[in-house]
Amino acid sequence: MDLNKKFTPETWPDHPEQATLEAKNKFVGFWIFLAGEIILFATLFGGYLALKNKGPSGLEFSTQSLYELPLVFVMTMLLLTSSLTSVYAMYHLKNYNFKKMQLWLAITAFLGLGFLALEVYEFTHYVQLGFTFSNSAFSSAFYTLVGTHGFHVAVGLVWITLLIFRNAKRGLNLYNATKYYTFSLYWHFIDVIWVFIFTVVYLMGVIG
Amino acid sequence: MSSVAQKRGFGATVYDWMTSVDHKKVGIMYLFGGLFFFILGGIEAMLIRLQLLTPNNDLVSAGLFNELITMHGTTMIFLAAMPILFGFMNYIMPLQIGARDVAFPFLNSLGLWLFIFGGIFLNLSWFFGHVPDSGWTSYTSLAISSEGHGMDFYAIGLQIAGAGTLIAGINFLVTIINMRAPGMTYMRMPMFTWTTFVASALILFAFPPFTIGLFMLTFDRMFGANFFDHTMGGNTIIWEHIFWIMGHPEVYILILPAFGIFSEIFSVFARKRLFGYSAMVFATVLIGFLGFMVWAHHMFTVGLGPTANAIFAVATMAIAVPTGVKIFNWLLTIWGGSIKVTTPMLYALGFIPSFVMGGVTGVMQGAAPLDYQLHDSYFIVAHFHYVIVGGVVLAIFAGLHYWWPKMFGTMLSEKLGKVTFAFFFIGFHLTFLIQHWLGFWGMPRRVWTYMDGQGWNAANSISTIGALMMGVGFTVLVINIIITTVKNVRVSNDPWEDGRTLEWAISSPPPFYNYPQTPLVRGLDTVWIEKMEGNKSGFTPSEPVVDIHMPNGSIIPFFMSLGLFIAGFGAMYRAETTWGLTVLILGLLLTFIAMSLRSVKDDLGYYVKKEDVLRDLKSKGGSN
Amino acid sequence: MMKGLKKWRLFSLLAALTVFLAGCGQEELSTLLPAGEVGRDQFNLLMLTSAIMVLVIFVVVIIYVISLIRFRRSKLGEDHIPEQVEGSHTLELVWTIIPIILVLIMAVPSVYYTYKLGDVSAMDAVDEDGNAENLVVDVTAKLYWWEFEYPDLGIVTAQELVVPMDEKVYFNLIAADVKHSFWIPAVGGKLDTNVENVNKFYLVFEKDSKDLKDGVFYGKCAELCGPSHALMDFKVKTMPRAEFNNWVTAMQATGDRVADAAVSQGEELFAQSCIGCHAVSAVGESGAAGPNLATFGDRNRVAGYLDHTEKDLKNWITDTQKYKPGNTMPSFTQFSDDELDAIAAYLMGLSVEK
Amino acid sequence: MADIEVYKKSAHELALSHRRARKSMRGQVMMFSLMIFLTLISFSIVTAYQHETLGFSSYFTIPVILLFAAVQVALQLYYFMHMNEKGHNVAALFMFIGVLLAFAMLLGYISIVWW
Ligand code: HEA
Ligand code: HEA
Ligand SMILES: [Cu+2]
Repeated sequence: MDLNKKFTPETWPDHPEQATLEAKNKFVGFWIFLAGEIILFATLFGGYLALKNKGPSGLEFSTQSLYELPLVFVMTMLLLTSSLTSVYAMYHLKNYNFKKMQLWLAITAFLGLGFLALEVYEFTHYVQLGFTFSNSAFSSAFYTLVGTHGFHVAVGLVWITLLIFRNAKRGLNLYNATKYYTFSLYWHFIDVIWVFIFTVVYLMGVIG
Repeated sequence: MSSVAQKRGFGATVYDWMTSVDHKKVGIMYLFGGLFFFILGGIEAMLIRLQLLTPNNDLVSAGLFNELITMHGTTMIFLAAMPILFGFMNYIMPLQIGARDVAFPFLNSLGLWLFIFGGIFLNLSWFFGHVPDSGWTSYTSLAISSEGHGMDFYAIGLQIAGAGTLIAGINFLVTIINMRAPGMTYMRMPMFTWTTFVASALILFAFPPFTIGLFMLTFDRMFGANFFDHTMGGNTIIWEHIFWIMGHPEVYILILPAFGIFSEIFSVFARKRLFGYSAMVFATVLIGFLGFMVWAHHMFTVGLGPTANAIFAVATMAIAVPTGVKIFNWLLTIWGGSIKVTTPMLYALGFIPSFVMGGVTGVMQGAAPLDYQLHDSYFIVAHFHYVIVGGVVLAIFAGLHYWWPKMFGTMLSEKLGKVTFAFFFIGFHLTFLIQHWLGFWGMPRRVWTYMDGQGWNAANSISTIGALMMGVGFTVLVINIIITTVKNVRVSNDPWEDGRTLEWAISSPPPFYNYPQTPLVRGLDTVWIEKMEGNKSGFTPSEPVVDIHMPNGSIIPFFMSLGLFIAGFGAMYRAETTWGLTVLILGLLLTFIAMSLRSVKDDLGYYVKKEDVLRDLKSKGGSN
Repeated sequence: MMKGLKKWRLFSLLAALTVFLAGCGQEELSTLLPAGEVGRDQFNLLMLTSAIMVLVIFVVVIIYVISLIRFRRSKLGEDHIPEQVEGSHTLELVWTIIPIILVLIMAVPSVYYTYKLGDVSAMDAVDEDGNAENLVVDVTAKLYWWEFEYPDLGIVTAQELVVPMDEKVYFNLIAADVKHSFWIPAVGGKLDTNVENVNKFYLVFEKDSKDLKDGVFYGKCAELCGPSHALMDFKVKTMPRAEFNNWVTAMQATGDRVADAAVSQGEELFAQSCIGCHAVSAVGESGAAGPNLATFGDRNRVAGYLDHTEKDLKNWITDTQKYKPGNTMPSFTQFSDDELDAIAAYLMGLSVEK
Repeated sequence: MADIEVYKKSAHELALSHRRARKSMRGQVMMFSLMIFLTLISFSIVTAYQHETLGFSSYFTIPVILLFAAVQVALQLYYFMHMNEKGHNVAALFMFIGVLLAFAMLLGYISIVWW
């Protein structure tokens, strides 16, 4: 593919993310990868549900005493909103509006960063209470499930930052359009997982 | 090709292979990497059998014996059988669908290096003197309390190799979905391609749980987590579930490609279309699906309760039905055919009775109340070696003989091939048939020795003699390979003369861009169709000769894998040394930098000029 | 002449019989010679499934051999091109339906026996006086030895399980350290001893172990548990109910047995060195660090697998790691030969049966 | 690849495709508000349950919040990730199998094999 090929809004294809064979491969491959991630998280959820509130005799922490919904609510809002902003970015990708796309992606990254900061705050808070990773089977399962999600967020942040800076000079082309598109898929998927985390871990945890 | 490589000097050649993203070279590296580990696992098997030759034997110590069985099982399954099959998939599948490469050549190379570094990591345990010793299943109460770093080698080594496996699986899936040549519909794909597809889908869904399981094990052992420590509220049964959710599909990941290889061989050497092709496809998919629903049949004696046992028992037995469909379709393929007993065909013919015997004992184990007696006895050992050796290993040997001319342009000796078969096949039945009775007679598996006077002596000796015969057979195969390579008699496109699938329509070995022109596929067994219609080359192009786009080689996959390899040691020694943490971080950093380089650099590949392709075509005598 | 022939016939019959019996393994540990209801149920299932499997193999091999004979290229000629058949729906239907039927034939008894063998509802049944109706044994598997507690009878033993015949004996199984699995091949198999929960099942013993070669059934650990997994054997003594009751009474009578330093040198040494881990009274509860030795003199094996002689016993005491690598008993090298003799004599005298 | 056919849209076509994109974007925003709404309800009923204000039982609350979660996920997949558009057959197939297996696995764990 000729990298220097400059497109205009008129020549930009309708589905830039699938315009070349390489792009199609990435597109399909990434979806398949996400299908594998479903099972990965299902295993984590299974482990968490089995070990929820399980610990040595005299376990001091339980889901009900630990979780604080207001914080989780704010985190949820941040992540949900970032999902919308990345939709906006893709909207501009299709319209061949590079600047706006970068802008919306930057906003997405900031929201994600906010989410991650709150999660770090939450974890340190718990640790200060004494609910450490080694505290009980419950704590291990909790940190591993929520932490794996958090790790995904962090990876997404690094990924998008690299993309934004890498392409700042290059502008949009068919080579990097797919990269942006797969990032957005990834980001939505992280949101999907979070929906289950706030429901199954936090909300159901508070119920008991 | 090889003469060019020789002129370039040794270092350059090595670098060329290390950086190669060509699916054929990657496939060959998978193949030889896997064969290397097969020899390791085989030597371990020989030691196991020698230890059990006589009662109260002390050839190896109790601890060493446990290390041997653990490493034998792990090596054979994850580092030998699966990679060798990946080798075939990599080399053959793109050729069969008329593609020029896999969908992600870079990731293909990454998967290879992850496998190699994972395998090396695991086996370095021998040199560190801390070897995994809790069985390949690593049930956690034992794996958690196992001292030293043995189980850490297991957890991290398999984690690295497993990542490679997952990547390879996704890669194959996308290749098959997106890169089929014009006319190659799903229902025209060769059976081996189909089984590759389903096996890859199994990998996609089976390996992520294992990733999590291994992380839990790693965290428990190295980072103070409590998943499996029951005094802290943990639960060891979680591990058993996770392991078998991977473990059972894993055995179908092994056997399905083996089925694919045999399907090809049967129809070629019976000169007959595969009987009931669509039923075969359906059965493959069904086996794959059912494979996920039966994992608890390895846990009948864990105490899950009668309801769970009953459900899983019935589900397990159900797998006999689609597998039976396959067996009978093969039988009907050779029925009414024109059977030529070449070496590959010999293996295929040996496979049918052997695998059926292994399969039916599997169904017996599926009967839960009966499994209460059979579980963890030598009957199990007999069952799974019957399906694995009688199915997978025979398929590997068959595939080696069958595709060797395609991959290396020279034929393995048929005579030596048959000698190998005779030794291996007889040795195999001698080793494992009698083990069914050892199980009935109350001999548990994984025992490092046994007392005299329990009536097991003769049977064990017979078993060991059989194992040694297998060793002889395999040695003949190695000799065969060496002799063939030295003689180096070149062969034509279609040395078996009855080739039916696309790989037989290009030269042996194929040029690095595979097809000068993308082929046009006109039906199942397209080459056969062409040949029957008088087109000797078996090939109809779907496009004029044009410039061919090829990916660039890259050393980055090597360094990404190396980084994880280094980080593994750091993680292992983090707690007890001062340098551990640093090494962990440095290793991860190396991987990360390599990854970033990859994503920041534009890598657009290059073009093979039309003129060069035309010249290649001419120098081959214009055969296609 | 006639006579010679007859003799020869008899001999060959005998030979065939021994081969056949050898094919069934040894009575004290073969699943093919079941000595109780559970094992017999499982054996019947084995026969049923084996018959079906032999049938399946037979059918496959017949088709296979015929096609191999009939359709060789050497017979058909090098140029023969067979008809390229696509398949046959009828045939495919046949070989789908027949296996389904065969599977169903196996599935029904499997499910039935799964529930039957899993039924432990009578375990906690008590009669009017509040006494347990059935014998319950709590089994604790520890690194390379087995502890058997009879909670309703107030006694504990180790390594040798003693049970009455012809009644259901219920088991509670658990492991104290890592996972093991409890298996008496000749009587019925098998249930894991997990670390985190109690598993329950029952067995029925229908044969008097007196008649066996060693006078005991063999029991095995069937789950890899460490270096000495192979040596984690135990033995089972079965006896009629009346004899069992006598045994229980004798066991209960050891309640005041203590190792009295004043009685003999062996007893004194035992009291100094061993009593911390090993009890010599069978009355009490499970949970000791070492096996209860109240019945040591009655046992069949030292450490579960060594011959039951003073020599082996002394070897064991002086170098436990050599005989069972990884076990938790320290080696006692400080004893002189005389002292060892004394301890061995004392231990061999610990008996409830004599 | 080099051989991408570049098609130049006419001004009219361009306007049309922009209009379509805007319309679909409006749909996305709608879906987003629906998601926020569902989240709000979920949090509120759990808070209500927590404070025992409305007498919700957990047998009511848990299924409802799980249902809402499932709806949200479907919205994400079908709208934000465009699974409703064509060319997503393979993606849908694999996601479905993934969800199915995940569901079977969790169901198996929770109902029959987990103690
Ligand atoms: C390639 C590997 C492979 C394959 C293909 C299979 C195939 C099968 N396996 Fe096996 N299995 C293993 C590898 C494999 N297995 C391994 C490695 C272990 C042990 C792991 C460990 O513990 O270390 C194991 C253990 C194992 C167990 C656990 C035993 C225990 O530990 O207690 C069970 C129990 O149900 C089982 C069942 C089956 C069944 C029902 C099949 C079926 O797929 C077989 C189907 C095939 C046929 C039945 C033959 C052809 C059919 C016909 C001709 C039709 C007519 C037939 C009938 C109607 C019966 N296997
Ligand atoms: C792909 C899987 C695979 C393969 C191919 C094999 C192959 C063999 N296996 Fe095994 N095996 C397992 C997977 C496999 N195995 C697993 C999973 C276990 C369970 C482990 C556990 O309990 O945790 C097991 C366990 C196992 C046991 C039971 C151990 C125990 O429970 O105590 C035994 C015992 O007989 C055994 C024997 C053999 C033998 C004789 C072979 C033979 O077929 C090997 C044939 C190989 C050769 C013949 C190559 C030999 C090489 C040479 C002789 C050197 C020559 C070198 C040159 C010429 C350069 N294996
Ligand atoms: Cu299985």
